[in-house]
Amino acid sequence: MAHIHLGEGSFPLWALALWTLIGTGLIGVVVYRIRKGGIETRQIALAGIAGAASFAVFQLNIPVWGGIHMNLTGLVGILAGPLLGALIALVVNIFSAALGHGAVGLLGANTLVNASEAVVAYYAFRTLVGLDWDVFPASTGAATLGLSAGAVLMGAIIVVSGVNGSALPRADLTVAVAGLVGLNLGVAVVEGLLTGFVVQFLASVRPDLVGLVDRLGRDASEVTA
Amino acid sequence: MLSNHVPDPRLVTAYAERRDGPLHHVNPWTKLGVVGALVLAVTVVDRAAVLAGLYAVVLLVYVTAGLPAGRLLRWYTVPMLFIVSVAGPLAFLEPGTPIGGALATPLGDVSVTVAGLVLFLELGFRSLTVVTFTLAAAMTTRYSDVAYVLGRVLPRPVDQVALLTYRFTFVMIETLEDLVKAAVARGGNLSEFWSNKRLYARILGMTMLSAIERAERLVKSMEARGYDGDLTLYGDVPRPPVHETLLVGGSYAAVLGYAAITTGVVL
Amino acid sequence: MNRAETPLVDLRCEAHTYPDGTVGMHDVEFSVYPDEVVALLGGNGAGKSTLLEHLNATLVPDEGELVIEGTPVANGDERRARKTVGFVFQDADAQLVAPTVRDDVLFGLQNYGVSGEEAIERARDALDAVDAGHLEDRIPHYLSGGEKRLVGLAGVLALQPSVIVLDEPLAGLDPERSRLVARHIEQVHRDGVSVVLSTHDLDFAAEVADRVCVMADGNIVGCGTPREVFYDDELLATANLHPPSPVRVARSAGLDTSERPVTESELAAAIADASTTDRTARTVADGTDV
Amino acid sequence: MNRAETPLVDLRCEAHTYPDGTVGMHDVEFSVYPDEVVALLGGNGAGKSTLLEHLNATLVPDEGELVIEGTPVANGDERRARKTVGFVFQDADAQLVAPTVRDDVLFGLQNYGVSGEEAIERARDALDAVDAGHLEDRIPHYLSGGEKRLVGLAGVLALQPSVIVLDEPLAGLDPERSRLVARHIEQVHRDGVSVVLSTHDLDFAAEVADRVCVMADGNIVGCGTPREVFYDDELLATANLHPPSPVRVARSAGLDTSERPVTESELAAAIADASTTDRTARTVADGTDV
Ligand SMILES: Nc1ncnc2c1ncn2[C@@H]1O[C@H](COP(=O)(O)OP(=O)(O)OP(=O)(O)O)[C@@H](O)[C@H]1O
Ligand SMILES: Nc1ncnc2c1ncn2[C@@H]1O[C@H](COP(=O)(O)OP(=O)(O)OP(=O)(O)O)[C@@H](O)[C@H]1O
Ligand SMILES: [Mg+2]
Ligand SMILES: [Mg+2]
Repeated sequence: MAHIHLGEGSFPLWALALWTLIGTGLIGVVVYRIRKGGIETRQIALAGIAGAASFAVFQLNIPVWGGIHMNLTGLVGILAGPLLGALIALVVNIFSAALGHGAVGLLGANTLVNASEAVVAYYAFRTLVGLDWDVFPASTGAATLGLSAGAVLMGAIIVVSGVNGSALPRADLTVAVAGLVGLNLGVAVVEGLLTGFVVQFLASVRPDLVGLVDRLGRDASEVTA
Repeated sequence: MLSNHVPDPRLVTAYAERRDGPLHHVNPWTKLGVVGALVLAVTVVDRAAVLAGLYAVVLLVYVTAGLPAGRLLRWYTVPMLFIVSVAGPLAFLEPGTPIGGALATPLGDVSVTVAGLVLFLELGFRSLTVVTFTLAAAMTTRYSDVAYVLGRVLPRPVDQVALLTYRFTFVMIETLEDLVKAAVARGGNLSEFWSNKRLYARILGMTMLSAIERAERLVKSMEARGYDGDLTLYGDVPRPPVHETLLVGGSYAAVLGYAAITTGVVL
Repeated sequence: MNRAETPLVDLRCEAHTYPDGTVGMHDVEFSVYPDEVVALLGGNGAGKSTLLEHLNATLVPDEGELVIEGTPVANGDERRARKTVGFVFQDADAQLVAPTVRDDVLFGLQNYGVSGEEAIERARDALDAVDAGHLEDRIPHYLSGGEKRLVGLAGVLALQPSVIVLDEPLAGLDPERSRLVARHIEQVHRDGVSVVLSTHDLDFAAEVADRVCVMADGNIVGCGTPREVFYDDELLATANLHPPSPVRVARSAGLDTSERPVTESELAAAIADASTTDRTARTVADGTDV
Repeated sequence: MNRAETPLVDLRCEAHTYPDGTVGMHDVEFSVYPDEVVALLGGNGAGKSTLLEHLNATLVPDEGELVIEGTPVANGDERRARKTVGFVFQDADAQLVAPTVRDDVLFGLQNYGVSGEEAIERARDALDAVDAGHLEDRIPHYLSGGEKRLVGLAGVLALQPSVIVLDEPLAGLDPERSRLVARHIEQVHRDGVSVVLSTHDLDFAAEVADRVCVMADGNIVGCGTPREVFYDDELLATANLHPPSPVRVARSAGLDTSERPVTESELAAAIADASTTDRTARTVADGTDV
């Protein structure tokens, strides 16, 4: 439940079209940049691994508040960088939608939410590490921040779209959605903490994976440049 | 241990490869087309009764395809959670006639309204209709066909990432499952999160680590069999036969027609 | 088997069906008695791992019962089974959950509420017991296959279970390390722990086991002493097995009738016996020749 | 080795350093000639897998060269190496890339442009060749360890390479399937394919290999025929190895001097020989007795 994936048919048709368009635009830009910068087999493989991790970890039921599931989007962002992170968000959403976790029609909206989580987590992590934070607090903070950003964006998307078939005024809808976002912020903290432990562990056991982080970061910024 | 509220991709694949149900023989493109039509339908249809009927039809398709109904109920948990978290509050907030007695709270009277209940049901039917069909499609379309369709629909390099994600998911799940098993076999307790958060972190960390390494080896072994960054799309999903094409075209026409009529009526 | 003692572990499993519908094993009754080494043999996919994972309730029968030290294991009571029955998995990598060897061995102890000095003490003892004390600070993930297996064994020994289950303990080990692990298994057994193991190495089974059970198609098709089982061609053939090499050699050299050697040392003794007789004969012959 | 033919594979590797700084192997020269079976032996961590993975350019030397059929493998030309040299990895799980057995065997074929009926035909033949035809529709992740290995082997056989490299082909296999794989290796060899394999099973190496190379500490410390290597105690000891069981039995029974048997059948013959001699002697003795 860490990521409220909006249910199928929740939005009116115009909103569905809008988010699909924006989502497609985002992926288009990402694909263009990656193609321009070139990509190695190894990086594709890493993206596949990160996507699979994010997808598989969803199977683990974490017994907090009646059970939450994670997507590790923050971790994915930190490990794979913003560009691959966005692609992974798309891919994971496609597979999730096929298994009833998310929505086919809202792939655009959900991809925007998850991509923003990965991207924010990545840049927050870079910044915090740049400020000489330790790996653990930096990754915990970054993941929490990223996931919170995602939750807020999700709330905004719902409020802008309005719920299909609801006559509720936007103001009241905003109140309801605010409650939902608040709950998600709590989940963001749990997942942020776990992400922190995982990144710390990876950094201690396989320092070269941190090297991988660096290398990918460089590759990504080269692509961006 | 692992959640049984989430479909296990291995189980889904096992059903898909069985190829013994009627839906197994339907062309994958047709199934994809129907998913699109259903998404469109649940978005534009705004009557609870029609939505309920649509859901009933899809459920019937699921059951006649020979797929497990009991599991489906458990798999509904996650989509229902999404519905409850969005539509739950709305059921109370929606303006309209309250059902039963109102509950007095400091914020004023709170109760589920008829409109709220209807909205809740509508959202439920919308979501479950598509979920049920995509699950049915996933459980009746073989791996190579899924891979082919993904490769056709997605642009480079998204298709490659998707194909590898698909493959590595199995590795990840196995790794995760093995580690959970090993931890539990030595008395590890996964029932209380806060006092075991380090264990969770360790399991996740080890999962990442071993899966990364397993996946690295997997890439090596794929390269040893001629892989060079391009997962060849083997098999070939032919175009759907005429009657299936007509079915898909028909369903889009029906949805659009319905939308036109209802909109016309509204206008 | 016809013993007076209560078995430590007593499993009855009508069937175990995996989620995809494969029946991993069926109609199995299996007991482990105090102070014995049982080897489970059988072809690939015969159901050995499936059976072993039932012994500590990692898997549960569709229909059936697991009784540990006389008390049935109820739903929710699996911890008791896991405490009594230690398990070393087939895949050494999957066994190790902590970032250092010490933490890994401590892991189980902490789960059972042993902590502080005592835990560290017991962890160290367990590592020493398998000659792996020097690995304490290493990262389990980067140990060699044999080292991983020793650490996995230590992690289970530290919990002082009454039964240790080892799924293919020698898989992937070189002969020297195999010998080391085999020696440790014998050591553990001498310390009064029952051992159940699966293996494809029949020579190894012949060396260590008191009792051998043969599985085929998810079923136990025969049990007995190594000498009974390894000379029972029909039984072995059902299970895709061949007799261990000492038996084969004894056979083809015509030494199988009397002593029926199953281990190398028994075979060597049998040959030596035979040739002593021969030498005596020859000496006599030589004598008469002169 | 002193042969007229050009080797199929010729590797010179000054060193291979893993990313974490471990030197996996160093100062190695290794060639594979047409129509031979080479077994690579050595303890855990000796560098066998590292060497083997160089043979098809999965790994590349820090400094050195891989020559395939007379032509050096340039950067970017690895596909040629991989097509000529088929590889079955040590870890069966890592080998299987597709969710069904059939798709997995087809995977390599399709990468090399074989498709349609022909591909399916070849896949089926390869599966049948290792007696795994019945697994065709199964999901690799649900197979037992041994079944996975057979499928991995089939996936490479289907590609019909000139050299097949097998990293521990028998690990986890039951005796019947081991024998099957061994027989299949011999079959492949008779069909003119060279085979390079690593194994911890010295008895198996003695059965199948024309040439045996021993590794220790990342280096090849000795090469020769099985008979030369398996009676060279000093060499074996450097590499943490023990002689195969026929040699040990022959030794302890005092049969090692003349024939020096290395396989079971040779041992049995030697024993039979010895007892024939004895029986002759005894008959003579008996004769004089009467
Ligand atoms: N997780 C699983 N899901 C589905 N089927 C399984 C699973 N694990 C094992 N099986 C099947 O159950 C049967 C018994 O498998 P098991 O692993 O117990 O055999 P085994 O005797 O341990 O074989 P091996 O010697 O190869 O390890 C086999 O047919 C196998 O394919
Ligand atoms: N990916 C890796 N990263 C770092 N070191 C490695 C890696 N793979 C192997 N090594 C190291 O290289 C050395 C040689 O390993 P290799 O796997 O070649 O041994 P091996 O002879 O195949 O052993 P085994 O019989 O256990 O399979 C060992 O010291 C090992 O720890
Ligand atoms: Mg097994
Ligand atoms: Mg190796």
